[in-house]
Amino acid sequence: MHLAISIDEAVDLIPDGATVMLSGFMGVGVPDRIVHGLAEAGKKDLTLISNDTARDTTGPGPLFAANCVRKLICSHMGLNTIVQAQFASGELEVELVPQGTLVERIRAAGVGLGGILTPTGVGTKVAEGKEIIEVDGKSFLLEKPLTADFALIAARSCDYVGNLAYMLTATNFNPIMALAGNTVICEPEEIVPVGMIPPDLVKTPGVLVDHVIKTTA
Amino acid sequence: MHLAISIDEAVDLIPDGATVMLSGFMGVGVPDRIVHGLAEAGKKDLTLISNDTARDTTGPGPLFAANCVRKLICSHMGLNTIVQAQFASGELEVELVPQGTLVERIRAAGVGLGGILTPTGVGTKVAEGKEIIEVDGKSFLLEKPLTADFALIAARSCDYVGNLAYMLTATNFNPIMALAGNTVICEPEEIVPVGMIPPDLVKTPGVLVDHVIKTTA
Amino acid sequence: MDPKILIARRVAQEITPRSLVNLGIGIPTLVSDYLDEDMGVFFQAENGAVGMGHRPPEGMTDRHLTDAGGRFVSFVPGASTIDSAFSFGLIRGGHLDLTVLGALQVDEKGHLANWMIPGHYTPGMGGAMDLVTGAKKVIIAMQHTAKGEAKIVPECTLPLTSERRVDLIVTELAVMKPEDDGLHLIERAPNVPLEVILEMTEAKLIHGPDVPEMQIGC
Amino acid sequence: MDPKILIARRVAQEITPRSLVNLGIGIPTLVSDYLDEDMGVFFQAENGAVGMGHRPPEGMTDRHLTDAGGRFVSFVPGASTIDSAFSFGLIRGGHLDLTVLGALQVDEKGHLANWMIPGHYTPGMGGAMDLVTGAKKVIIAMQHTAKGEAKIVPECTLPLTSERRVDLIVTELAVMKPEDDGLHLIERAPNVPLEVILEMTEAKLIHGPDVPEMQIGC
Repeated sequence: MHLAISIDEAVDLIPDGATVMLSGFMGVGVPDRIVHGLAEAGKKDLTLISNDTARDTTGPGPLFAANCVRKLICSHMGLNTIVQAQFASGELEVELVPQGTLVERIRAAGVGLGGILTPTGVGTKVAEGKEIIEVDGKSFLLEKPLTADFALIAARSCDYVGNLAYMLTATNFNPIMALAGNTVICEPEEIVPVGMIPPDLVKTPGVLVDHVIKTTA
Repeated sequence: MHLAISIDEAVDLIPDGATVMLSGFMGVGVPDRIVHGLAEAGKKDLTLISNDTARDTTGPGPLFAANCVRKLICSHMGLNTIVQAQFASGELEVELVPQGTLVERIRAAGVGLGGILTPTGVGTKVAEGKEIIEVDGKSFLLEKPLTADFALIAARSCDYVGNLAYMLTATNFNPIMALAGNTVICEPEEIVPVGMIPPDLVKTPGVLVDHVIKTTA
Repeated sequence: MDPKILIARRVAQEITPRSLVNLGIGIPTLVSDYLDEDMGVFFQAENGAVGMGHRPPEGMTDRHLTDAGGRFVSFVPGASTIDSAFSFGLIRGGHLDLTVLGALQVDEKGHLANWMIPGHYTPGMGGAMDLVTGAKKVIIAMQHTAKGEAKIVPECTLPLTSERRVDLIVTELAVMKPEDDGLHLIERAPNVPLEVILEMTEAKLIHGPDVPEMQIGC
Repeated sequence: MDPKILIARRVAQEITPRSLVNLGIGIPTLVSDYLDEDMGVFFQAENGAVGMGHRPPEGMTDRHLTDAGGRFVSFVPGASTIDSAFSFGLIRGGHLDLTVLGALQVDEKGHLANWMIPGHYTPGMGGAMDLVTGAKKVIIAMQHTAKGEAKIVPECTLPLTSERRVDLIVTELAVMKPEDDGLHLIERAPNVPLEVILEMTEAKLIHGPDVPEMQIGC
């Protein structure tokens, strides 16, 4: 069982310099309130793991506008002009990871595997400096697990056990990041009584969730 | 869209000597009608990939009683006396795989990974003859993907697109095997019109399913 | 006919009934406009949508249902949503029947470069490397040249997207198919002479004396 | 007190509120009978059940809801079902707080052998190797000896289940904890003299002059 916490309490849990996974895809399925909270609190030197950087004011955008992020691990940062400028000036370090590799590296960390063996990136710049493993005559890149101090995720529904249900394409990275953060903080759209989410609708069992954020300030 | 086929038509698709994944866990979530169909048709020399062998008359049991299986890949065969006798006499070849490794090898085949790097089995008999991969100073077993000519799965609900929804612990290996069979045949408890399973309840998108079996003979 | 529409119509002919298809941004997106809805094609997006339909009208959008560009979409009957790991499981695992993508360069070996220009800002490969590596069939849909520069070259000078050979290249001038022995010119666009295609293409094109015209029945 | 119940009661003391726990077959299964339901412990099974409750009465069973042995169970409020890959993701990924398992042998290093006796029929390791390798905490709950044979030995002679050191061994005679320097005897069962424990144990046990008694307040 969880006593839901406020945005401020959640923000206080996250120190400067933390590695933070932030779910979402082009601003959809992002825990927006905690993003704004971190930006307003002026967090510094975060390492951010996120599929993309959405746009200047959406998704992880406010974190860049407030200069919270020192290093970014993502698959795409194309449409955020602040990210582009910070990268150009050298103040933002960026590691680009193919999207399928990114999500599978996060899953590997979450499910206790030593890494993944993927055909994606073999023979490209992505393979530089990485180990190639041959399996039955085929070459695969060994890509390492990707974990984080915090996973910040968004859900449609949550109960006080921390069980989560997602909605449509707002699902995306959420259930995977919920496996991989050392501390998992969820910002749900609604909190319902325990037992109200049918067992087969739960996509993330509450045992994975450390903190649930109140739906009201 | 799929025109549902009969049990006999499904059974006819599977030749002697085929490698067959059969879902289920101790007889729960097993496509029982097709199991009986294969047994009655007297299929020969199947390689069966199944978590366990349940009991003599449940789950995959009838396949052993009818001498359909030449090789078995499973994590547990403890409670089936026919399997025990066939293994003792040497007519059944058995490969034992730790359960978490079994399901993850099946998933790896289904999602196009070259294998898995698991800590399970390192330093045990399971590691014999297998490659050890070091990642950041930790040792992992390289376990190879496991695919099959056919995946035979059971679902609670199915529509004519082939979308599948499962119920409670009858879920188990079903959604994973649905990714990994070259031909996927589903035996649902009910077939509903297209659009009746909400998109977030679909655990196996119909694009993975090749054949749906009628709920009536 | 508008060159982009010509390309989209020709690519649409390659799509088979009931297949799972991923369309990249730009010209590839147009392809869905030229398909018969009765074909039962399911459009997939990297973000986990399986079965996208048209953009819904204003007032019927929902912020939980978007394509990989974050644009509102609708779902066709029988659609489903999956998480990102599952989505790339479909892509990498060979369950995606077709992806249609744009290109910066394609070469005689069928190698594709579409994610990076060294020295320029690189927004990121997104899902492109997984799509090209994993899809059952990869079709490149692009303009034949870019500002007069050849895009179909002997060997890509830009960083590759994958080692995998693409299956077909469709431009407003021609349809080309990379094979073991090189790049075959298999169709000309309507009324485009062979010489024009050869002049606009730096790669060596293998062709017979008569290259048939695309049949796009406008 | 029945030795099995003694063991189960002692193991129950190790379980923390709101933790995720997997109980093996045999004595471990009894542990749940000695827990306060208000603790909010969630019982997990390999087949994908998270939040199992008691066996339901006849007439209220459902064939879609079973434990890892295929026996009917119920669900507590807040329970959920996951697929087998997710279930072992929880186990291997360190999300399972505790597993309680039986043993054939445990040794001074805390190594466990519980799946195979060479020359005998081996039913299979099932989920045991993943559980022992992945769970945050592993407790062995077993009778101290088997038909007079020592089960706590200097070094396992049977094939190991994992290289991982188990965290605690609870028998009807004693509680032992493997550490870097060897196997520590930390508690005696009520009224069991130290000498009896030492005599029944082939492994070397490290202990002080006074070994405290289990506090199980019957």
